[in-house]
Amino acid sequence: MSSGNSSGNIYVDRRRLVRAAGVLGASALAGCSGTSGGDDGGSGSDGSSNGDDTESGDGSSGSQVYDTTMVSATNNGVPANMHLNPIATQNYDDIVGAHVFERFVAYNFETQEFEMVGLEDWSVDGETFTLTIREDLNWDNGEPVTAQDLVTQFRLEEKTSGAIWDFAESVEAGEDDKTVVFELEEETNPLLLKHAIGSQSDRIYAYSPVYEEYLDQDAAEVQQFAWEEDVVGNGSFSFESKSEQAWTLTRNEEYYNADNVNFTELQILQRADNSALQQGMRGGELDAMSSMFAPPNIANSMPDHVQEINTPAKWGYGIVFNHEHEHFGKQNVRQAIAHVVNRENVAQNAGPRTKAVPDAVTAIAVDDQERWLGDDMDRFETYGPSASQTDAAAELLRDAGYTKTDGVWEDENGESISAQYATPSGWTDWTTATNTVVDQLNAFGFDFEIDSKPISDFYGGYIEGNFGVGAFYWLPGGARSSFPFYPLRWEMLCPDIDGGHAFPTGEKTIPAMDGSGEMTINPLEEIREITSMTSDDEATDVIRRVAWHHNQTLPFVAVTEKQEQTWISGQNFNTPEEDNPNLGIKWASQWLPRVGEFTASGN
Amino acid sequence: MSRARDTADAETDAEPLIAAEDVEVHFEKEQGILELFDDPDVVKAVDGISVAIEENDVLALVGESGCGKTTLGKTIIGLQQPTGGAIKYRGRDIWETKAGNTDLSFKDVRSSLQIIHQDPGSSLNPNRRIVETLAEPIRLTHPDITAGERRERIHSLLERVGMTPAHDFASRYPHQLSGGEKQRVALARALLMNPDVILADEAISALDVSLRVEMMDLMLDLQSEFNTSFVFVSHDLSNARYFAEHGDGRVGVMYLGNLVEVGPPERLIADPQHPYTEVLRWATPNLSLDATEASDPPMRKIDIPDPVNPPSGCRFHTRCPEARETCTRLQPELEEFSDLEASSDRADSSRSHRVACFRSEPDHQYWESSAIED
Amino acid sequence: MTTTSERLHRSNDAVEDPILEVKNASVTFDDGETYVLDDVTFSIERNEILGVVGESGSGKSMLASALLDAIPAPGHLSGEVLYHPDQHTTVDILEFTDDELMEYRWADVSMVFQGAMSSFNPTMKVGAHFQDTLKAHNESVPDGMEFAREILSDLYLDPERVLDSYPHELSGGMQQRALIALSLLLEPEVLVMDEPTAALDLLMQRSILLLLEDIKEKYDVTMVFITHDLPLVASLADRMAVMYAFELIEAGPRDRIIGESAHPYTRALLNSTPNIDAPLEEMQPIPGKSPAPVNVPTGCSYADRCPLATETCTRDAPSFDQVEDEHTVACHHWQQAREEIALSFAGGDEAGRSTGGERR
Amino acid sequence: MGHYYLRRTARMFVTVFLVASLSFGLIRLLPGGPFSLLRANLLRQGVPASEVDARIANLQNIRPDAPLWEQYADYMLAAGQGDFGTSIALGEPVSRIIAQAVPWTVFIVLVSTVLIFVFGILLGAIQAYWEGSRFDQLVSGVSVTLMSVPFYVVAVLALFVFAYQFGWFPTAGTVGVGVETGVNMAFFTSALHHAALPIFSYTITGIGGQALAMRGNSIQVLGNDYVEVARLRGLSDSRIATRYVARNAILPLYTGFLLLLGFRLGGTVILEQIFSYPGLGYYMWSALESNDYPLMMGTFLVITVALVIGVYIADLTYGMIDPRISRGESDAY
Amino acid sequence: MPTEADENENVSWRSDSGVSADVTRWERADEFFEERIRKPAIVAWADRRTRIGLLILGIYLGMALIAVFDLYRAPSTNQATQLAGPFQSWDYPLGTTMSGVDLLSLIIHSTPDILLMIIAGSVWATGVAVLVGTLAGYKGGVVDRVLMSISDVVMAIPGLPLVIILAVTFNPKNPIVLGILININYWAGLGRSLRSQVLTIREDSYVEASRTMGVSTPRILQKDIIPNLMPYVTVNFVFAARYVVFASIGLFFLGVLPYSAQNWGVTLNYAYSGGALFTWEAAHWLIFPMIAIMGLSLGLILLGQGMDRVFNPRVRTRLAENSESTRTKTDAAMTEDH
Repeated sequence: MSSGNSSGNIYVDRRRLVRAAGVLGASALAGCSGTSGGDDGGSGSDGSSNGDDTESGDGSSGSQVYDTTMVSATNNGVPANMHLNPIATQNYDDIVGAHVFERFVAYNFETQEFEMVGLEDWSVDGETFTLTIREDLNWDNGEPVTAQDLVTQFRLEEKTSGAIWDFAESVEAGEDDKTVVFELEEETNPLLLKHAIGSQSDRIYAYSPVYEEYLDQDAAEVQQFAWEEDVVGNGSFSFESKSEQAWTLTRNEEYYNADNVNFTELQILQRADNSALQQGMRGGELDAMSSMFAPPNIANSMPDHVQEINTPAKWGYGIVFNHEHEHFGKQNVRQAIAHVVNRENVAQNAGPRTKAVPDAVTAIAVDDQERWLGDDMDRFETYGPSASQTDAAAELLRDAGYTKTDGVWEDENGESISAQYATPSGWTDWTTATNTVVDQLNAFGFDFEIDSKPISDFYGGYIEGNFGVGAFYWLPGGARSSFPFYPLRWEMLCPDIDGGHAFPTGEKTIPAMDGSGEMTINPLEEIREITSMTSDDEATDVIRRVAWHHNQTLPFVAVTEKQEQTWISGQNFNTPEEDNPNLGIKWASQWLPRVGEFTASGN
Repeated sequence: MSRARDTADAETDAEPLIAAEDVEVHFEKEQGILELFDDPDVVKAVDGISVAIEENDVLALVGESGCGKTTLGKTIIGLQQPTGGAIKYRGRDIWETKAGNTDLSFKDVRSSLQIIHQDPGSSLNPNRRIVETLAEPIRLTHPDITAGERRERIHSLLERVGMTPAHDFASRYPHQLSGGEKQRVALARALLMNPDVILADEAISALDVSLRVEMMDLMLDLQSEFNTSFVFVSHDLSNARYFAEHGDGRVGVMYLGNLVEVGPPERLIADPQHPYTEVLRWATPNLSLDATEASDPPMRKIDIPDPVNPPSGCRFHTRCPEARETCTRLQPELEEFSDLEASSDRADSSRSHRVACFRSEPDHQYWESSAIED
Repeated sequence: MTTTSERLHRSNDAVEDPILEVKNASVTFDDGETYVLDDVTFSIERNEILGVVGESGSGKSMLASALLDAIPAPGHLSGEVLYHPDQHTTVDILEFTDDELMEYRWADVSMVFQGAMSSFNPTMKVGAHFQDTLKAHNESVPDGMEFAREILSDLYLDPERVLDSYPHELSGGMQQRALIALSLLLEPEVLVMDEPTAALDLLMQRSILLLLEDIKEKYDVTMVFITHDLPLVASLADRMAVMYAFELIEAGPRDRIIGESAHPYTRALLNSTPNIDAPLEEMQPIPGKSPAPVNVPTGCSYADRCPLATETCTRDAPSFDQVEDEHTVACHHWQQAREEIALSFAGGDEAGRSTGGERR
Repeated sequence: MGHYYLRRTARMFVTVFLVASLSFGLIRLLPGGPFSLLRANLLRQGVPASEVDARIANLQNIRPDAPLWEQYADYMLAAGQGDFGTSIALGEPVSRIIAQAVPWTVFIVLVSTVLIFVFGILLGAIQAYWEGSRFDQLVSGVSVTLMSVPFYVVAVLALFVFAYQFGWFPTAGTVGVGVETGVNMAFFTSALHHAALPIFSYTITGIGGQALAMRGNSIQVLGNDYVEVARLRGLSDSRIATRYVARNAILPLYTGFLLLLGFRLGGTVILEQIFSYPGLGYYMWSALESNDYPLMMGTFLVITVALVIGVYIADLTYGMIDPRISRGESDAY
Repeated sequence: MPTEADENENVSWRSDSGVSADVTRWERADEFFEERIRKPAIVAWADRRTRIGLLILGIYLGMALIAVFDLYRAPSTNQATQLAGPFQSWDYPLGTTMSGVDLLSLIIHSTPDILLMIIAGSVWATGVAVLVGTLAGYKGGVVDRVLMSISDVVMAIPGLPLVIILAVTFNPKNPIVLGILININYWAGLGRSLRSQVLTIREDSYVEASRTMGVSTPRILQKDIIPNLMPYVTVNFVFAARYVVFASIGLFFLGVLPYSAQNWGVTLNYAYSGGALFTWEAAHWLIFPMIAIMGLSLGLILLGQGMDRVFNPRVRTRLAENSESTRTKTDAAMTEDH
């Protein structure tokens, strides 16, 4: 190996070597000596080793393509039961789809900016939203991806209430083959439009010859269509086959960035169990895996050549209240709880390193708080991120008419603040967090009992409003959660549980942001106004007001935010430096190969 | 107590204590769907037997294995429901009483009829000490006496049946007793119920020969003391004779569900009328030196026929050395043996000698029919 | 022939052509101090039927097992068991190697246990037991089975039916006869039968006994018949031996044992037996209980039950006295016994004038 | 005789019918509708609520709102024809999923149960033969220890050591990637290779109990007269050991064999989870997690039917194996 | 033999007049203690397996008592440093979990619930089995057929899947309910085999004798039938208990059962997902609960193996009265000939 960008490259996995040698045959030696060109993003060319490897010679304008298999895994289900129709209700394996279908744009969590991918450009102009497809984006059968394909896709999504249709009125092909134009219902905040198609899972998939027929049918038809054969994709890999055990994808030679991909095959194994994934990474079975949680001791035990990449999930453990509950309907009680909970402590227990703690308790993700709240951030109540502020909590409770007897807080009727604290069984990091939270709260004088329920039961209880307090995620998750419009609105409506927490959304009077007097706010009305605000400044102001409202009234108590871990192994591949900006795009395991940052090292 | 009531009710005294009236016990083998239309396999364990037992009576039933003597015994004491005929206790049908159709309490009937089993090994609950086993009948008959008194009674009865020191035996488990001792405990258990009748079902057969007389003596002693009747079931004619003769009772000989001869032991032994009784007599060992030499058996086959399909006519005809053609067709009735000596005290049913064989009727067609050739 | 004690000589010299001799056989359990067979010495004459009588727990089953050197596991057999295949050969079976023992058993001396049901493998047909035995001794199976059918017929059994049945499909009497046939399969010289008929009714017992006599004649076999039922064996045996408390106490020709028994125990045993012809009053139980193996009294073990017991009896163990030819007894007072204890049945020696032993 | 088979067969069908009805009722008891979890999952993936509702509405091809008895009738009629409906989560006919899962589960359960029996009987018989010996004591100790280890503990450890640490065995799946299903060496080898650890952990924890049972039975049989008589008859030790002792000692274990099979079938829910082995238990668990009623009922019913058939076979054959049982009254277990 | 003296006593055992009770309550209590407690205890203790089993179970009982009386602090998050190793500090001798819970206190405070669960489950399983088995076996007829048909069906339902469905349905938290739930259909197979044993026992003469005396059916079952089933019942009680341990912990491990209860299985689950299987620094987190599980089942099995002797009157008398060797030897001699 040349220049050695990663110490991991020193190690040669015997198994892999054999596999490579098997095909390279007699030229294995030559390959070894001459791979210097393979590691730097495909820029170098090396003709010395591809004598009998005609395949690689064909597709990649002279650059070396190794007969190497990249191995990753899916935990979505048995491949034989899964398919590649992204619009289907169920059993679409998005982990595989991400390799097969190109995305529109990519949101970089580092830079907090969108990067163009399948689109060359997007623009908002009054009541039109125009998308321009990359000129060289082709289906893997060689046909170009056209505006017609996208129009078909969006029209189908209209039937299934795709996100963009919250704002759009119609979609048509633009002037040329590569332009798509939405007519909007009204002038709309561009960020909302961009987030509507900019999530990691929004893909360009509707190959017209396959999907056209569904335009005239009910939505159910296309939602039940399982695309398992003759899948036509446009991503860096093409669907080859699937079995009980694995998906097999091959390098897509028609891909515009095919040069970046210098290996022939991508295998995606079926692994149900998280430990299986961890061990797969540890033992060298897997080369990359996205969104795989590993506790610190496991992470520390990974070989050196395994690289961990963290990206915020915009999702995490929070406390949800039933706002109609006799105790938790009281703002003071909620605030007391927020004060008592030591968020750092919870993060430490539930997953050190992978759990971030918000400074301000409001519905804005950790990394986005500074950007959106700016100078006002200091005004926000922190509720003590790394301490149990029991004095403050005690004062709040006393103000609300509670007294502490024998270490337990009681109301006027002598009843303790007791409740079953709901938590989903099976999510172990959550149950750990719940244990910690409940321990803290009970130590302070609440009377909680943990009520762990199977997942559907857990949701059921919330949806029916049949709870007092419990664990629930306080951010909806995904790239769009980085735009506070979404999480702020989400905390109030909480569609995941049909608003089962009964948060009152009318006009309210709360302490003023500047610490003097009071202010009146109708948070839901105000947040709605953002949809039509085209300027960021305008929106920022609204966001701060609503965020302040959340900070004071606490629809939820934000406790931690999850960092998602992606793992790549440098055992057989060249991996990027830790500060490579590409690592901010999810998921590194899917993104890096297509940008040439994850290339076969050839040994 | 049944006894107390009996004296008050003079009328019932006229009835025998137990009367079996034409009793049949047929066991039907379980039938399946495919055999619904076949004739069911029926074992006629007891087939039309009438016999009466008086107060303080002894009836010894003898016969070989499978002749139905145990079934008859159990039917007499109400453990086995007859499929035909009736068992009457002091004139009331036992099974009607159980169903609540008579003026007697079944509880009284039940406690009046007791049993001693053959196998000493299983006659006592291995997990209960003797005192516990014997406390059970007292609990039933005298529910309100104190534990101390109960123990007192148990000890004195144990001494009475010859198990001394009583307190030592009382605290033992059955496996710490010899076979004879177990049978004594079983006897004591039965006696504690103050029964009217005890069925001794081969109660001494499993004991050593040398212990049998002792056990029989004990039973007989207690019989007179307790005013109890015995139904004594045995395959050994000499035991039956000993017991019946001492108890002043009768011996009944059974063969394949039928009573073939019944009478006072001394007459039955001295002058057996039925060929089968002869066979049993032959089978009984005799110590007289001149009789010890085994002679050929007075029968034609060793094995008893299958009771599922018993022979027609006289059931013994397949083995009977005297059988003639008539025997294969006609079944002889159990009738008074017309003997001058016997007819004189005919009124006393317990002294009568009855037999079911054509040979006891001098002018029966049997004598005309031809002999059977094997 | 070497002898180790005087007793041995005296009790034995009656037999002229012994086929089996047991000398000073003892069986101990546990510590070696618990005797369940205590220094027993006797002989079996060729072609006789020897009846061994004793109460339950008198050690008679041990004696039977000793003849095949088959004492169950924790027990230990000492002494000598001499086998004379013919008049001039003598072997001590206790010296046999395992292979020799295997050959000796069943082929030379075979055995019938009490409870035929438990002697057959419940999951094998009766016929298979015969075949197994033949194969084990390298005999020709067809010939052997032919012979088996013959024996079965001789025992009044339907050979085909019996051989093709599972044990539980046969009645008790049939099983017992099948077992006797199995024991005769290899034409043994000696057949040891331990309570072979105890579980059967009298009629069947007598029938089998009758058949045994025929068998003995036909197959030229010596029989040892062990039972607690003295009258039963009396009709069959040529010679009888009486055991009491793990010891042999009297032996002699059948007629002498029955008619002129010398030991008080034998006489009491005879008198305690229900007998069809004897006057009822004459049947008396033997008072008391026989001793357990650990506390066999010193002196005569019968002393504490014996009406004639004197101080001598409780002090000294009696040695064998010769009553007459071939009739020996181990009792200090046997002459007195014959005078004072009357036999109750017809044909008993002094039947007429007896008043019987006291009933206590 | 004949009627017994008829009656027993009828009883089997009645049992299956009742169990099917029971499973129908049981599964109706489960909390939450079949879609609540799907809904939550989609919502969590960031799919907007309106779209989720629309997608779910399109899935309502079953009749969850029909009266219960109609659902019951539908279910029973269809089940009678081997049609368990379509899996909600996987969108495939349940029967097809089960058909591909059953062979693997049956393979693991059958092989491990047979192994348990073979080894357990061998060990137990040897122990009984040398009762009290050092070997006996050692094996007894090991047996008792193995009995106190749950199979899933062994499974987890075996997976860690032999699959992850040493890499001797695969960590998941039924056959290797790219191995063609069919009658060929590569397939069998790969299948065996994948099944080795599950079978191992199932077997090792079961042998102990079986060995102890066999030991106890054998010692009991050894005490029987017929063994002593056979020895006196001069039969060789091996003949006595096999035909007289082993056979009679194994008989009582025979019905346990099939009961054990049932326990093992149930245990696959945990085992297949650990080894990511897509058999019946694996699908049952995943169905349960996603409230996939049809798939859950299907797997449950198939496991049950397998068990009922097992017991049925035990009943029918026991009479043939043990001549003492007259077939008319054999209730083997 | 009966003597004159006896007869002169005028057969007091027949009279209805009371004889002074010479057995005091104390004597009866003493006898009860002797027969029901001391002798069984001696027999139990005489067996090495039972002894070890009892010792092991004693340890668990001790832990349960410590937990119940709060003699050792309750587990709580952040009571110690996270993932401290075992045997390094007296404050948390077995080390701590990733959320800083003292592992020893976790194990100790899990014990009461687990013991309750085990007892409930095995009492339920054996209790119902004994009830069904004896009733069906003793009564016969329609009762028998109905009960056996029911157990046929119940038996045909595979245990673990059924328990999973029930657990998800009812989400039981009470350890007693949980124990019963896990063994919900365990009784069926056991009931069947008990029934066939009852069929044998009811043929024994002493049962018929009791019937002849007019002893009530419940009392016959209680005194004559069930005591003879006890060795078998005890062994199966232990097996049922072991099944509760294995199944419950397996299900906790799988995440089917509610997490709120402190339970070794839950701890195992946390440890497993916390990577304890794969790294030494967390291994103790997995190892100690495993030891707790296996120790408990080992204790149960050993106890079960030895316990059948307690119910065997022969063993009991031999061991409890070995001073009276005479009697025992008589016993041995008595069995020798038959």
